[in-house]
Amino acid sequence: MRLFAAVIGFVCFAAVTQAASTQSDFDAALAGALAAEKDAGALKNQWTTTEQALAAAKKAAAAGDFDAAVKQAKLAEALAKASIAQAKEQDTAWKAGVIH
Amino acid sequence: MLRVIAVLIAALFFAGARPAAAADAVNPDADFKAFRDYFTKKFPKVPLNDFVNGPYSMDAGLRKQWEAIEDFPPYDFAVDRGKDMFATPFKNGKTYGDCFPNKGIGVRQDYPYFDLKTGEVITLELALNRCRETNGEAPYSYLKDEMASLTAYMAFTSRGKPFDIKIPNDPRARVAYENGAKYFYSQRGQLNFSCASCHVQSAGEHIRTEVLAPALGILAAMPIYRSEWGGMGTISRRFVTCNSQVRGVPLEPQDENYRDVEYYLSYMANGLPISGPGARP
Amino acid sequence: MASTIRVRAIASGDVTEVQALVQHPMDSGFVKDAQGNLIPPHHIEVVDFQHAGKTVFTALWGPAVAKDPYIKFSFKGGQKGDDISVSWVDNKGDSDSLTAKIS
Amino acid sequence: MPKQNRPDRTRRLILQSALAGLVTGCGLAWWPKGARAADAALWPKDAFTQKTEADAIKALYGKAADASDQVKLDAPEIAENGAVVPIAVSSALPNVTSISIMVSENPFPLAASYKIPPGTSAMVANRLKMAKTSKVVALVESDGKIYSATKEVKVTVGGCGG
Repeated sequence: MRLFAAVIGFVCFAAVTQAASTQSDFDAALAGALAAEKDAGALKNQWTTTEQALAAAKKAAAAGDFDAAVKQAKLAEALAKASIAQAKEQDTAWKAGVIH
Repeated sequence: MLRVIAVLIAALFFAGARPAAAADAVNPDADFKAFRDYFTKKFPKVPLNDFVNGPYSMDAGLRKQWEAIEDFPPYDFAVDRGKDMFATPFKNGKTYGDCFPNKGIGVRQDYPYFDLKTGEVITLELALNRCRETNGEAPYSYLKDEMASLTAYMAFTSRGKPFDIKIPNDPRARVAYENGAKYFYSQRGQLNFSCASCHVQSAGEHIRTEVLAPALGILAAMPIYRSEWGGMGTISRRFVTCNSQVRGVPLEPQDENYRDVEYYLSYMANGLPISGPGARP
Repeated sequence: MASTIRVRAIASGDVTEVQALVQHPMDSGFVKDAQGNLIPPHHIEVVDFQHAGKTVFTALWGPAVAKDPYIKFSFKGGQKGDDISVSWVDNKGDSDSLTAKIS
Repeated sequence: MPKQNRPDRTRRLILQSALAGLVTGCGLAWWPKGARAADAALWPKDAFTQKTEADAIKALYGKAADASDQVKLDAPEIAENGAVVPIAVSSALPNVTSISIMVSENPFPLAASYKIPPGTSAMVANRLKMAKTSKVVALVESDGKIYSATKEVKVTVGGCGG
């Protein structure tokens, strides 16, 4: 649980960082996000919010707004990583919730 | 941002609200007893067999509206359609009944079962589509429409029969059961809720006007006509909806994990009567 | 095609209780589809119930009647075995009818 | 009240539905000679398209309604879902010729109106959609006068959403 809270904290942090960006910044950010989301998919633990951020990133990039696109792609990557951390934590932590 | 913080708070809240924990291996018999004890102690006024009526077993105002709707329930159309479908042969002359014990009548309570030949959990919905494919027909969507009509009819012919789910003495069956329990208790989605967060720890509590259904017997009323959906939905639809509501990307209907969680929940409901099809808010 | 109408009419003494359920979308005209376009209103306007050649009940419905609408009423004079006829017409001119026996 | 146990209820449901099957099974596809089919011309379009309850009552009856404890309105305190709210109206008033139901906060308040010929009981049950928390008004026409009863029904899951 603590680990998970820390990851969530990271998501908060990641969401507020941003800088002026280009197409190649976006390509790199998107590649990172897609790789993380693919890993989450292998664990069958994707989040709908990751998918939404990815869609928003692509939409912003298509409109030429690379600042927004990079920001959304980074958010997607952070969310995907949080979902991976959740899956890994729950792999054993679920037992704590079982009714005994 | 606010959303993320809300999730953090929710996560901490649920960490504190869990029942007493123990990390022992899964034991179906002990699980069954503990699960039942938990709900009967939490809701001492609800008769055991009434748990299959979900939210209506624990809220008088909702129950009255439900009884008014049960006077002439909207799922009647699905039951009749399912009956017609059962009576209509496939192109090869076979029928649904040919794929099931007792021609498919009054057998709902035996599903899902663990198939020792293929080493997997077979749900009623999966069995129906496999029946179609075996007979050269295209499978149906698992979520509603035809599939819900078929299961509505099969549940209707099984009303009152107690769930009779068996875990054969085979390590693969044990693995499927444990995987089902794992899926049920694992927190998922950005909201970081497990199935149990809502239907065990918070069962009986209100979310807006809805009352969260207790996990005990929750599948007995399936398929259901949900006012929120404006139509029928299957067990597959229920699982898919649950996952999206906590902001998790749902799995494919009849994914192994969904079948295993259905196996786990149905085993927990052993002895409780089939009440489907049902009507829900 | 199966009828869109279900009727259950039960005589008890000299009173017959009638319940009916009609399969109909009853689109209000205020709900949007997946593409964000308003779904135009599509609802039953009139339901007529007849017994022994006489209208015993008329329902006039707006778009605020729930999907797959339900109605219950009762009238005097029906006997077990009598016919009860139901017919509806909607705002697009679609209609259906059914005659059932009082039980 | 919720004391029924499931087996009893189950039997009741099976019985009812078997009966329904019987009744509809006996249903005939033909329409009896001489019987009129539902006539769309009966639909009071003007009343159903008024935006306020007062205007709808006026369009429907040409006069205002008086509150009366002789009108019984059965509606839930809290609707389980605004898409399907069971509402019943009955009255012991004499010579009732119609019953109507308004949902004040709906875009068009008039939801349903029922004609009650002589010999038909002054009782109706139906299921309505409610967009949000609203007053529900039952109107009963008796001896040419209009009587009403009002109840507030809370809705948090509106019947207008998808």
